[in-house]
Amino acid sequence: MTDKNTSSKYSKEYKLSISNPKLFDAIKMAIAILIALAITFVILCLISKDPINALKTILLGPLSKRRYIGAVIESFISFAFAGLAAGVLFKAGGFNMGAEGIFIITGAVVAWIASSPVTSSPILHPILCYLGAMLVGGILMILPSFLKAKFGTNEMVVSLMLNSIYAGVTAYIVRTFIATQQRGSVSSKDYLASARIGYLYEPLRISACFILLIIVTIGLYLMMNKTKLGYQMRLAGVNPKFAEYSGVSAFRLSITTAVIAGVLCGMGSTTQLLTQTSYYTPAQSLVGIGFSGMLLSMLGKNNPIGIVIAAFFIKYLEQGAAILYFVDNAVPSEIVSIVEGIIIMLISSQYFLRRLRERQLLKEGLEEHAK
Amino acid sequence: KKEETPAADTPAETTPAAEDDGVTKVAVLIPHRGDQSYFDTIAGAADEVNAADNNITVDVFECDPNGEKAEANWMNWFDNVCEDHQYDLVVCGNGDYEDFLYKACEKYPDQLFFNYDYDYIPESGIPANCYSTKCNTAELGYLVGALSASITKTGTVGVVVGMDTQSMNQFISGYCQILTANDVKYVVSYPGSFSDTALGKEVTDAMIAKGADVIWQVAGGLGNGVIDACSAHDDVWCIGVDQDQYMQFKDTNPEWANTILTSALKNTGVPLKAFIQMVADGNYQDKLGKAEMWGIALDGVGLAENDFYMANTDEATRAKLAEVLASVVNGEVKVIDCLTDWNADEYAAQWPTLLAGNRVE
Amino acid sequence: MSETILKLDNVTKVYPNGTVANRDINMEFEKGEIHSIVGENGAGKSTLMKVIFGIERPSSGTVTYKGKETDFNSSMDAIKAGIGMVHQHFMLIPSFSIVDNIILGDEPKNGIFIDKKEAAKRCQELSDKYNFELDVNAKVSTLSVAKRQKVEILKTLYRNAELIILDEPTSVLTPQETDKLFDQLRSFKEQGHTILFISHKLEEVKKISDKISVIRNGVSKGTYLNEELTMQQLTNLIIGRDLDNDMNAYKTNEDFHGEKALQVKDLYMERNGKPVLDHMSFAVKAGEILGIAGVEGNGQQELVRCITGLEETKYTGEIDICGNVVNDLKIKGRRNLGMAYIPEDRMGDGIAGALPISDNLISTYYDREDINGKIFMDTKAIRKTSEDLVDTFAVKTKSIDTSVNSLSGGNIQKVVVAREYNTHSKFMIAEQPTHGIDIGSEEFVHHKLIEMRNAGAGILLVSANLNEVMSLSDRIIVMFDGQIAGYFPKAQEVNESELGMYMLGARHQTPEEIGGALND
Amino acid sequence: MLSSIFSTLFSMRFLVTIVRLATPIVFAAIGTFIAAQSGIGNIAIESIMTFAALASVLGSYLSGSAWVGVLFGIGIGIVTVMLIAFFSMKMGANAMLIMIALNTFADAVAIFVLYLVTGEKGTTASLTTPVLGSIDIPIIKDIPILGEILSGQYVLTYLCWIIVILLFIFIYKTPTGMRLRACGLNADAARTAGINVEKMRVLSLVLSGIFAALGGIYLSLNYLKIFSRGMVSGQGWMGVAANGISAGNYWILILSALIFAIFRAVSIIFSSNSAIPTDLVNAIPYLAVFAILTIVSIVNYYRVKRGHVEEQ
Ligand SMILES: Nc1ncnc2c1ncn2[C@@H]1O[C@H](COP(=O)(O)OP(=O)(O)OP(=O)(O)O)[C@@H](O)[C@H]1O
Ligand SMILES: Nc1ncnc2c1ncn2[C@@H]1O[C@H](COP(=O)(O)OP(=O)(O)OP(=O)(O)O)[C@@H](O)[C@H]1O
Ligand SMILES: [Mg+2]
Ligand SMILES: [Mg+2]
Repeated sequence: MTDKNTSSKYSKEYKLSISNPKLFDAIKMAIAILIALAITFVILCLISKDPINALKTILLGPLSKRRYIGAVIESFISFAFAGLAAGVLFKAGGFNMGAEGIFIITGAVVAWIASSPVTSSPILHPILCYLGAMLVGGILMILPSFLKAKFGTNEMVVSLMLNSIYAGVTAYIVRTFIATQQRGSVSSKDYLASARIGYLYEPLRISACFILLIIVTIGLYLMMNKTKLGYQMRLAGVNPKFAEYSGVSAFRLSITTAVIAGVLCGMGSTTQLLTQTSYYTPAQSLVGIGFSGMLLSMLGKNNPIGIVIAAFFIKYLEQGAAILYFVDNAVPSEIVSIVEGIIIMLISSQYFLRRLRERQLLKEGLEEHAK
Repeated sequence: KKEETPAADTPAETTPAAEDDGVTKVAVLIPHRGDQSYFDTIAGAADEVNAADNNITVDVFECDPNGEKAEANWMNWFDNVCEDHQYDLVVCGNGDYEDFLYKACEKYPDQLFFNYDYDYIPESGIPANCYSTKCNTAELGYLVGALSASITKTGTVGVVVGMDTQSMNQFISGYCQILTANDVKYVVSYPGSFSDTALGKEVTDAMIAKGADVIWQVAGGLGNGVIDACSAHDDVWCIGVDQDQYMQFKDTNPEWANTILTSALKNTGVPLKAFIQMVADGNYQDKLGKAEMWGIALDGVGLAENDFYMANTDEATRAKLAEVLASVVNGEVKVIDCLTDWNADEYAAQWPTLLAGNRVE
Repeated sequence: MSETILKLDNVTKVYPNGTVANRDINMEFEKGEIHSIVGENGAGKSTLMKVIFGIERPSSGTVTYKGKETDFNSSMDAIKAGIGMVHQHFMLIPSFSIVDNIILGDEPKNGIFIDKKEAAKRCQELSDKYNFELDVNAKVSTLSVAKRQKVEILKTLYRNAELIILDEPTSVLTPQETDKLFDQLRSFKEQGHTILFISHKLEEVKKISDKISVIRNGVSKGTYLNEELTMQQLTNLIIGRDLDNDMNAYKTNEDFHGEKALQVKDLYMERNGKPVLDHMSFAVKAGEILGIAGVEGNGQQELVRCITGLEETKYTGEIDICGNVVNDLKIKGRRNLGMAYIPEDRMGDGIAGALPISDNLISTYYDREDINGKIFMDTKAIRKTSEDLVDTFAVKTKSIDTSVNSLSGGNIQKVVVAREYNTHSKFMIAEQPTHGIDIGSEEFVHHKLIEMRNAGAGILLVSANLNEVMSLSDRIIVMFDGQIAGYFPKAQEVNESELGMYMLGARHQTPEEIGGALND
Repeated sequence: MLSSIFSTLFSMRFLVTIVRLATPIVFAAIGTFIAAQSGIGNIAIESIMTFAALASVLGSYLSGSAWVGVLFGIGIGIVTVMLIAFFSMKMGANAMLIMIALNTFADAVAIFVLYLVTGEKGTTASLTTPVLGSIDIPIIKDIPILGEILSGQYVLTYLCWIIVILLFIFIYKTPTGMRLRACGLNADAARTAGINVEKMRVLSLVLSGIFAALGGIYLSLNYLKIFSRGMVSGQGWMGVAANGISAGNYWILILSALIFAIFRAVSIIFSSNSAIPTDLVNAIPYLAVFAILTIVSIVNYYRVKRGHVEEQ
């Protein structure tokens, strides 16, 4: 071993070939998107008179007006929080599907605080809403993880059950404690004006929540990749037995990640309510935000930045398809979901070009071995 | 009978904004089709208007297929239909969405709006560029109660209500009122869903087991389960809701149709079509800023009096019903309306008593 | 009779990730011979066997079996052709009975049903025929490792395999069990079976083989008749140098003032109402290696789990690490007091396979100051530490960013040992530390253990490999049935057969003799 | 009021209700179970049930035969699982992601198709569809108490319980069943025993798709006579949860599915009285399962602590 520059000996290689995993992933993704678009186009041919324009609308429509892209920005934030919550849980190997229920029940907390005259400060009031939802979310998310870590109770089943239970409890709370008579369905009183979150840059509907999301995402990225906690999560996510052997307390870790995920759900829920609603109507059935979050986290490979990008991408697509539906009323509104589904399935496919890459690796492997 | 609310201010002189090319363009925003309830009624009315030869086009937009009720999404849709002044009239409604509608009214003061089903009147009154109507379901329930009372053989009837909400309970406040008054027992069930048909069926079965022989459903898609359960018993009548459900199933599923004596029609399409016509004719001004209840008298609600109903009810029953109808129309009877009569506190205090009336648990 | 049954021509196997595991391998195997294949970890032995057995397809080259070029799509084809394989890692389903494991994939039928009776009968007959002494209706999860090994072999015999591949079958067996296995292998040979035998234990290879082939770095280094080769030549062929076997020569004996690294007092634990640890008391002093010998399943695992803090079942007694009672501490607390632990199941407990080598090299001290900043972990320091360890322990890899599971078994074990070594602990539990690793690596690991001992660490060595226990330990305990059956204060003075008597429960010392283990 | 609840709980009708409500949940449960046996967690049951519920009605309408409708439904179930198999096995996608995507978009896809065929988005009410009936078993139906439960049930309810028994035999008594289980318990071991693991998994997925589809078909073509938007309403998830509770034990699986049905029936009792706030009535089955599962796992935990270890 030469003492000069040891680190280069073990450092990563960067080469411009499909054997380079990063580059390969990018190419794969591009091809997946192309195929997805091709399939979408075929479907559009069946239902639209002007399929080329329709496809163009889906892809570019959101850019045609600032308000469109503003709508994407406004709606993707809470969605991204759901993805981040799932990402944190998955990263540590958990299978807690409780985000759905937490989103719903923290909504009641937000509505309660937002509709009560706790403060008149337009800065403090939303912050109190956030804190309340984060606190309750963090605490309630613990239950499935606690039962799993302590008693080995099936986490998935427990969290699924709790989602439905929380939905019922939320409706009960809203009805009993914060209902208003105005609306026919069970919904909260209007939030006070001080609780609503305003825009920092109205044309693009950028609010403080956007900045919150960026901060949280970077924070999570650093946490997952640079801190001891993130390291513990990686260990437990890949091999829980090894994590235990290494002295990572599975119990503490799963509680910690559950709390973080719950807090993120609380943030998402608060963001959604205070930017997109002015009173809270608890969902009559589960709306699936928890599952959407899981989708995002898988699309983003549990990487916070990837998750946020995926969230934006999906909301962008939804907006594009919604614009198409608006301009071409003959297209059924369900086209939004169908396009989304196709693209998600194809993007998640790993095996595009696998043969080609294997051949390349084989060649390079033999060359190297010969040396 | 009309309940008129004075407009907040003198109505602004609002003219249809779109180019006057002789075609009246209407946009209808509903969350989605297929609720088998009044959104379908609205969409159906829109389709009828389109089909008629009248120089009116109605575009129906499904704005919220997942029922997320996000305000931002709805406001986007209002922006979509309002910002370019493409439409002479923008229609939306339902307690869940009317707040958004009123906000849009404020944002687009030059645009004409119509609320086909209001739950409340804002403190500031109905906006001056909007007309709001409501079909009086309390009266409807009263009528159904009267019919149920007069045809039950067992002395027990029942109703399946999808969700326990104030606007759903509006349907049954008159129902409970008249049944209690007539000393007829009734079962009320809240399965807590508008889609779980299996639950609807079993809930109804349980009602039948308690002796109910006339069962009304106010439960959207779940109501299909109610109809199915009733159809299995020769001596049990079902009463449909919103649309004429006998006609809906007559050709395709006679077994079901033959159990549906009549349906409680919530004719949301009636005020909608009426107002569209007024806009087309240009004589809508005096409606602006108003909220009006469309009750039995205005055909806003009523029972479906199809051939099957005629064939299966006797003269006496129909006469009795006409009497009840008259007493409601001429104000002899005050039908209790749990939604519009009571504020939150009153509702909390009085609804349980009204519901408990002659209820069988 | 020298009929060629299997012939490899220029077999090359490149894994899809670019690893060249075999390159231009030419070999010939004759019917009725026991042919060993030896080589370092990662040399490509298992891969070659997988190619023969149809699990992997060769990237180029041909395999000719019984004169016909094979084109196996899966192991099913190989099995049909009469090849059987006992894999390096057990391929058994623990919750199935022995019968079910054996007949899986080739079940006797009665109509549409499995003919359980017939199956049991056939399996029992087979077991009896080869003197395997198995109750074929027992569940595999209840079996000892040696018995599981037998089940694996029965699986191949059940399918009338003519060519039986055994990939490291002896790594978990006691000497007696190995001898028995060899008797059976010889009888297979007499009945015309051909055996391909892979092992890192060269004495065994010398004992059993007719021919020996050596693979190094994916390339064949030739086939030799057993008689042609001395042990030393063989060693040289494999690792390119000689080995030194006498570990005692490296031991130094400084005085650590009788400090105790570990003290176990009156440890008792029950499972399903039966004692699995039966009032054990012993101590490990600083600067010594205490070996625990015993047939697997006599409480060693439970003992280790109790000491490390991984045991979930309640136990009584006292465990004391570096002078602190640790009964109430979890593994992290015990590690903080100076415990290091090389686990037996390195794939399950010892690594996170999908993570890079660097992550795996710091897992047990990831929170230590030298690799952490105030908030974030110190990436540079981690890389430096990892690179140093990879260098010192000669882990064969291109980069510390490679995921661990792409390393060969020996190199994975080096990663585990390097990590535990780098905790600089006062007390180390080494559980089967050289299981399945090649002679070069084994020697290396042994040296490292001695080095730690010389530096004052107390080491508890738990191993099924008697040679290892005897050559490394200062003192030896034999465990039988959850008890200390024998205690030998001078490891150099005991012999294999004596230990064997205690291991099998034929002898038991008096409480007074055993009391010495506590070292008071 | 309490007495009326009790009298209902112990009435014959209550048992019959349970049998009817159990059918789709049991189908969903065995559908999840069979996939899990080969090592695949099929959580797409809910979407398969939805697709099959619609497809069977459309099939029955198009062909004029209910049984052809059943085949249609089963066919769609198979197509859906093959889609999962294709993406996860051939395209290397995360199977869980594909299944969640399916669930997420199932309703939209079903409504899209419904709209294309009928022009409506709510029900198939506008189609005349032959449906499956129920069966009276000649002698048994006259036996006082038993007759009410055992006779007069829906065709697919009988099929369901027949399948429950046949499936048990298949999984535990036949060679294919054993191989299938082996794939789930140790895929490498199965592979080295010469079993084509991928093929076995596809087989188990196909069975899973068929059972889940039957659950959906039961809802739309037998129990009710119509496809109605959102009619599956979480019954597929109850099957998935039942599988989670079963921990691989077939009869616990069936028992869990029955518990869901029982508490669904209990929630029906409470839906028509004021004993429990109406918002919470729907949560009853979930609450019950949550409570049972938690208690069982706590009891198990303390058993292990005291040194009782189940033989694997
Ligand atoms: N990319 C690869 N290149 C080379 N060998 C591989 C690769 N992936 C897996 N293998 C090896 O091939 C064998 C079969 O792998 P496969 O992934 O099909 O099985 P598995 O991981 O047991 O399946 P499952 O994850 O579905 O249980 C394994 O022994 C594995 O080591
Ligand atoms: N599935 C796989 N994918 C990629 N590389 C692999 C795979 N399996 C083995 N390798 C690599 O191929 C080489 C040969 O491995 P193999 O398991 O054949 O070695 P071995 O001689 O059996 O070693 P050991 O003595 O440790 O068992 C090693 O470098 C190993 O890392
Ligand atoms: Mg090997
Ligand atoms: Mg090895």
